[in-house]
Amino acid sequence: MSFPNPLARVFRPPPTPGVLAVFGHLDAAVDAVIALKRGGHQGFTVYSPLPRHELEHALDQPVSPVRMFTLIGGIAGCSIGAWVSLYMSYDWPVQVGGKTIGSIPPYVVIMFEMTVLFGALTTLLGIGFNVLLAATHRGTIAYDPRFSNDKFGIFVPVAAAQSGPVETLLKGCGADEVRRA
Amino acid sequence: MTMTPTTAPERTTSRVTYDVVTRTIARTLGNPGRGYYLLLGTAVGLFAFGVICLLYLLRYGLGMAGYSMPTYWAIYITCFVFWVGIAHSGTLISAILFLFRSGWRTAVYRVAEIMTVFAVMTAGLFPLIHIGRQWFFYWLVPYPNERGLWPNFKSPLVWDEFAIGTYFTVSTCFLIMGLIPDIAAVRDVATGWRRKLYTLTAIGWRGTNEQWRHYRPAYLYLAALATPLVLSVHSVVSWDFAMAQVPAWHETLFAPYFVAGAIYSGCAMVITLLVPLRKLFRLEQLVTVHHFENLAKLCLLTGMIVCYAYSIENFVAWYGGPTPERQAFWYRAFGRFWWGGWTMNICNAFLPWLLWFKRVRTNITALFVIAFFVNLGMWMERFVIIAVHLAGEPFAPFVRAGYNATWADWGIMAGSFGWFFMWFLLFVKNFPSVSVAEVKEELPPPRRAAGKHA
Amino acid sequence: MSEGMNRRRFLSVLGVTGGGAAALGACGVGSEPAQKLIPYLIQPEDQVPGTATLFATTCRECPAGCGLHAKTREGRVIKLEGNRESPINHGRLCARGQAALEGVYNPDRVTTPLARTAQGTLEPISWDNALQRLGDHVKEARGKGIAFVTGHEAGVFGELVDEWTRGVGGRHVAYEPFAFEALREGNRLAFGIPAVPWYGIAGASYILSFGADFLDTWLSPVEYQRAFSRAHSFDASRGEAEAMAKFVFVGPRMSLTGMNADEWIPAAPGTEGLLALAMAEVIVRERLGASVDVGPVRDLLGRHTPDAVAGAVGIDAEAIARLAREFAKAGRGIALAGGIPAHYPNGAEIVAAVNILNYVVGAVGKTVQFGPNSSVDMASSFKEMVDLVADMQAGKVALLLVQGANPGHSLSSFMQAWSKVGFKVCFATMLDETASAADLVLPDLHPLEQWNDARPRAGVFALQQPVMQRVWPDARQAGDVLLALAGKSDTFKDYLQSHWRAAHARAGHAKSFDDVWNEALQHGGVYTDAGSQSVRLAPTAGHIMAGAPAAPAFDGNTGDPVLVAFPSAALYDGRGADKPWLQELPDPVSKIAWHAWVEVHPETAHKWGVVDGDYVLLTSPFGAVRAPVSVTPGIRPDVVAVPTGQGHTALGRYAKGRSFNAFDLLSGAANGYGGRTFAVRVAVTRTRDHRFLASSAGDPRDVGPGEEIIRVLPLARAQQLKPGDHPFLQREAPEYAEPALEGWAEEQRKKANLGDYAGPHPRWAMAIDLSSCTGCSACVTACYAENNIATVGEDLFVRHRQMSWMRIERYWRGGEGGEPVRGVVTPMLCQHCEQAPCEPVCPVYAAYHTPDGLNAQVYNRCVGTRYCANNCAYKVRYFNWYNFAEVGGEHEAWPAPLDWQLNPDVTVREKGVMEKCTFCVQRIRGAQHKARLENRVVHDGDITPACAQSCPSEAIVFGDLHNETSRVAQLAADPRGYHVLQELNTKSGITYLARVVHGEEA
Amino acid sequence: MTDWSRRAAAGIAFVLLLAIPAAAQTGQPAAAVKAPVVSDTGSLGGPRQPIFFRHDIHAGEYKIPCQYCHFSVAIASEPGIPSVQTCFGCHLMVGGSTPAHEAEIQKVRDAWSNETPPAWVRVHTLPAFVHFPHMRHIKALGANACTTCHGNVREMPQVRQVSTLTMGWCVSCHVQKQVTRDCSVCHY
Repeated sequence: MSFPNPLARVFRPPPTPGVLAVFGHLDAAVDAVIALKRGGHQGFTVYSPLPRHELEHALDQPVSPVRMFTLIGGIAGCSIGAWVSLYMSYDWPVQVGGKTIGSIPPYVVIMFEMTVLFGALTTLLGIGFNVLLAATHRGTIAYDPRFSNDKFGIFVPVAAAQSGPVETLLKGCGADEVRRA
Repeated sequence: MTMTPTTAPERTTSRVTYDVVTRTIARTLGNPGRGYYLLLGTAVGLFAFGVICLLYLLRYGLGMAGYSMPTYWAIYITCFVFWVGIAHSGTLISAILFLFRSGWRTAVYRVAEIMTVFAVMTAGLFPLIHIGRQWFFYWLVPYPNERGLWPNFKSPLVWDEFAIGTYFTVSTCFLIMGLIPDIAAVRDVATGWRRKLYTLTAIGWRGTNEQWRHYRPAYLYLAALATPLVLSVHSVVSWDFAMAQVPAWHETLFAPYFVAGAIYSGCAMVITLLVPLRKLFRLEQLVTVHHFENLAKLCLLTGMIVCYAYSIENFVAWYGGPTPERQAFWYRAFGRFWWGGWTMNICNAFLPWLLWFKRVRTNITALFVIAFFVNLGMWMERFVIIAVHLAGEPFAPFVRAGYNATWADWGIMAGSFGWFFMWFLLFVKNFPSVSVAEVKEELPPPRRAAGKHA
Repeated sequence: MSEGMNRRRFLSVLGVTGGGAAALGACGVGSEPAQKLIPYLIQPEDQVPGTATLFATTCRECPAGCGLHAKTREGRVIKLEGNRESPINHGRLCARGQAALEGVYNPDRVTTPLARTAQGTLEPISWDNALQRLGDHVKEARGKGIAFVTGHEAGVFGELVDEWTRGVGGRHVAYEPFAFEALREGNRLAFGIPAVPWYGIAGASYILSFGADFLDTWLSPVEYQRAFSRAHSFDASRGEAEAMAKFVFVGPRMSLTGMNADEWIPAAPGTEGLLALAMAEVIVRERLGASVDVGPVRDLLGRHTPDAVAGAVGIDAEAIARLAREFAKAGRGIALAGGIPAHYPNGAEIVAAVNILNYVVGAVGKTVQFGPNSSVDMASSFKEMVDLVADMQAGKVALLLVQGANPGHSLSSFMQAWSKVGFKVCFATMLDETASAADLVLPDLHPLEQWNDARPRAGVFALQQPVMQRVWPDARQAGDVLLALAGKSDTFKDYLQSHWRAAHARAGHAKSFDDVWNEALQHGGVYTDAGSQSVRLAPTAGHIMAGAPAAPAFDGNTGDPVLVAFPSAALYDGRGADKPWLQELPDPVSKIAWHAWVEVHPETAHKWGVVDGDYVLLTSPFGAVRAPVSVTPGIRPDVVAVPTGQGHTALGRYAKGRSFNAFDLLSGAANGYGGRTFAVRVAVTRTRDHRFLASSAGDPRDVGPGEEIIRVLPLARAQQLKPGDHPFLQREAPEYAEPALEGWAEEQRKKANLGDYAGPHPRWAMAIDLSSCTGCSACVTACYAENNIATVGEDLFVRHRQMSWMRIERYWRGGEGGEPVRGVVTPMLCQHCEQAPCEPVCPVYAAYHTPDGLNAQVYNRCVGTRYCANNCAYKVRYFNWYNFAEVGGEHEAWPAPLDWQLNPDVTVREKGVMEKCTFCVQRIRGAQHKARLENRVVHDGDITPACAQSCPSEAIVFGDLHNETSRVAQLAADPRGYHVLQELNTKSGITYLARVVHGEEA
Repeated sequence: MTDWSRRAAAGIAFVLLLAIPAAAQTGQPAAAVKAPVVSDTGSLGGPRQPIFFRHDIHAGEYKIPCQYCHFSVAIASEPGIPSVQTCFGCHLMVGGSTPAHEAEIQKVRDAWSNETPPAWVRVHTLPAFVHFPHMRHIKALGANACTTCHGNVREMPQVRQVSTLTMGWCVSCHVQKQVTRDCSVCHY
């Protein structure tokens, strides 16, 4: 699935050199993360088959901006719902059952549904956008299929020259294997 | 309403490791054997028959169905409400229980969600089928047109359209969200065309800390949005009836009554689907009796609410109701369609009492049977509320008349079951029907020093 | 139109379903506008395209001879309405009269001459050939016996036939299955005058009917119903005593007429005469009546005291005495004898006895006048027909001509003798039983295409003119053919005119004949008053009812129930059976359409173990039929009743092969007074079979008495009501809350008055007086005719899928615990609610509220969710389950040329859309256009919906509620007024005025 | 002066004579236009009619008011299609000035003598569920308002549909003129 297009940079960024460590044990991976941070390493990537709070604590990353997307989407949806129902009622006024032309109570349903709809869609938008953004910063990095199964992994972007100390550090934390990529 | 301590799975599935989980679930994507294809064939056959009936309906008109004055709504709307109801447990289990952090959901929520999406898909067809000029269904959608006409937002049917549309979209998003990490997991163990498929559908998931960082809150927000949605959708559906002045429809009780009923039937359907699926895909290790018991408890709770709703509406009709209201409920119990009324009472209000007993809750065969009858009963409940109370027509006694369904009714209803199971079976065969990542969350992570908790 | 149809057909053949239909749906399937425009060669000066032209003519559906206005558009007659100037029907018209339209356009009409071939089939031949054959047969049949059978002909055509038959030495029999021999004979017995007098029901203060169904079929139903409602509808302004006449009905079965009675006396069959005599006896004995010479009947009355007859009649003497006193005290009473009793073996005596009652009470000369006699006595007696049949049997008839009659259906012996006749010729519009067996069939013109005249009663000369080009150019009027046979060159029109010219000369008019003629054409005839003649009892009156008072002996073995065959209100003797409107018109009493039934009393049904729809085998000495049971309280337990009119073996697609023919059970022999007996004892055996009755009513077990629909006031209570009273007004909210609620409602209204709704508008509304409405159902057919309502056929009717916008609801009340049985009726149609429940639920605004207060249904916007119908508490919305306009479709409602009757002002609805009463919005818009062109406002009375227009009892009033001076506004304020299901706060636009009944706490 | 042109002239005079009362009733018709000589009828818009009736000659050049032929447009919902008699009334004398015209006019005369009216192809069609009362629109917009919907027929050798006649088109005019938009005015 290689399609030449301007977005290629986004979808398949240039490869980044570095060191990839595979951990069979969660606590080993956690220790490695802590050690790396202490060693002043930035922008290393941690693979895990499932979200683990231990890792999150160790990494303690900033809060995801996705929630802003959700919030804005929700508000937008609500107002669109209100506008649609009210505008369309007054655009061609038609009396039914002696009710007022634009009556709010029934339209609350519309507003609510639109809130949820837009909220959900913008949330998806948010996650996609952010993940993609992160990927472009990171570039293409090494990966191991086992990371989606039962292994944890850490990739540290370093030039081949300075990779030695990193490898020893990772080994020291108990990586099952460490290889250069 | 946390059903069980989160350590429970560790107790019940102690020998299960991450690897076992991945392998077990990956195996479900292999050849499931003749039984599966038999089921699939039946489903497709039913669907085809339904399509033929539908073509007749379109060509000759709704007269092919059994409608007759004053029963203007019948089987099709019954099926609509039935399927929407089925669709409810899915999002309930995946969203509400997620917010409640009840761990047992992880093993079953995927099946529930798949069921949800396809059930809504099925339900959505019926309003289109049952209208007189099906080819103009899009007039209900507010799109700018040359005539300058808009739909009537005061009509519960338009609310319905919005509610169902939203629910379908959101529950689909929810399903896909949950699927992505799992597809990635099976991608990495799959081969051949499946690998290609999963590579494509996993849209580059690798479980990096960045991805998880955005994924988890997003999932949470979706759950937060989906939770009121679940409660709203069937409320809106119930208002299709409650907003009308037909006696036995015009009840403030309807929204909670219908939501409870929906979850009730939904859970029953989950059990109905999970029991054979568990056998078919040999998921005994992941989906245990413990999960069924919790589903049963959910059934019990909602069943009790339904039971309460029945008794209250009858009581109110007797106690405060104006004559037509009383007439309507008398007609339900002793009128021409008494059998319908009693079927729903027995299956929905009396049967769940069995679930008070742990021996029943933990007996899968018993659960399967009860679930089946609950499904039957819930279908009948909708039929009674819709067709029977219309036939009973308390306001205009002169037109009170019977109702006889025709082959077109049954054919299209059968078709809807075929349609649902066709998609369901195809999906569970080709995508992880149990969440890989989340089941793992319930397992003790591998540690160097076993037993030492981080 | 045809083009569109063909395309649609093609598409559906291609199997294009939704999509194809969509394309067509969008352009109004059913009546697509013509794609070719064919102009006139010469523009008829009396026609403006898009505007209706009225022609005055005369109705020939029954002997009453009502005046018609035929409404034509672009040269096609599209609706029949009453002629306001006619002294018979005063602009009103019954269902049968309106359905004459479907006689002209019937798809099964005879279009060319047909001749019997050697193989015995009927094959088309040319007119020359046909006339040739006919001429030859007339020649050779001279002297060997020639007979001409027509229907009742009270006009010039009858005279022509007489003349012709005289010329060829034949005889003319005017055959009516329901002739009135008994009336003629009864009057001869009583007064020595064999005539049918004029009955002034309108002026009566006490109406006593001995079986005379003057609201269903008797003599002149429309005239009598109008008169009846004048006398019997409640009108406080007439003062205490006169407010409302009392109506007592005596008869074995509660007919439509009986249903409207304040008191129903189910006397034993055949004892009505005894009852009448006993009442007369009381009146004479107590000197309550007029001072008249009762010499001739003194000892007759002496023999018939209440005590003497009570046993035979089956009601106690006190009741008889009470009736007699009421009757006499009422002052202007009238007693009528007819219907079934007049067809008993002793029918003539019953009529005579009732005449005596009239005489002693002093009604004769007042409410009963001889002079303006009805012309029904111009029909031959049944005896003449029987004699003819005998001659046919004996081979004494070489040539038989039949026109306008169908003895083949009503008289089986006639068809048995048929084969003995040398040559049989039928002038026919339809291939009925008689015509389809003829040797030569000549396509006749339908009365609406004919020149002719009629004399409904002395002094009334009604003209009949063609109201449109003949539908089938190859058809010829029987009159023309006869004249041609006689070798005359002139047409029947000339013949007619010559007669009128002669009459004109005799009368010695001031005006020239042409003026008179043209005026007659305009006004539908010449209307004069015939003076009344005074009569006195004839000696023969004393000799009736010899022997001990007892019921007459009926054929069949004693002990069996007596079966009475009554003329169906819709199909009459069967001549209406070929008209879908009449077939689909629910019988006013049984509410059954499309098939015949046998009425059984609940007790009897229980005894026999039968329920609605069970088939029973009815065996009389003369024949047997299988009939589905309809259980009804309105009949004596020892009597069963069947309607005539069904069971045709021919007469086109709508009539053929429907249930059974009641005539098969009846004797073919003439009785004492030369009439036919319509009562016979039958053996009843239950069969295994069952069917669902095609009834517009729901399941009787569920229907109930309909108290919340029809309100009834006892007379005393109604008279106490003052203007401003509202006995039926229900308060949902307490007094003190009213202002608040009103304010809130006002606020709502303000908020809703945007766009078209701003400013003053009319509020169209209707008032229906249930004390006038008899349930005759003329309005139902009027609605079908005006609004292009599809007839759905028997199968769909059984499934309650009929689309009758206007339905007549009939509820039974009483019956249990000895309390009297009463049938109450009300028209039920869209109430055009101000706060209509059906509107807000429509997702596409197809059901919405117009500025002028109509509850509109936009067919082309409707997607057919049917939510509106669910939410309508009155259940007056109807759904198009199929495409009833599909040419060649299974459910096609208007097979050509029946589609010519469609009203071009009303959309033909497509499958899958909801439809309902529109208050005849097309007429409202028409009136508004007219007013606008004349730069004026619409006046009260400019708009009359079809139902109101046809209503013979003038029970329906339509108008603008916002105009205080309008009649409807005044009626809406009437104390008797109420809204159905008012508690739902729908603010319905129809005000019903409660029915009022004599005595009874109601 | 040829025999034909004389007859044509006589015809014109006759037509105008007839037109005067109608003209009086409809107000002053629009300025005269010279109808073009149509050589290639294939290029004209609108459907081909059985007789090549030239509105541009009759209504345009000779200023015959619309209502002379469409006689009921001001009093009825239908505009009225002229009967063959109406055509023949003039074409009894008017025989046409060119061979082409003669040929077409001959068709009219044949139609009259054979009593076979021409089957005009319908140009403006509304679905059956729409009721369009012509007289109300003439009343409101005046006798020369035909062009509002039908375009300037006076300049059309062959009539073609110029307006969409869709609901939106009707409604836009109703909105602009601030007259009713109520559905049941047209749909019943």
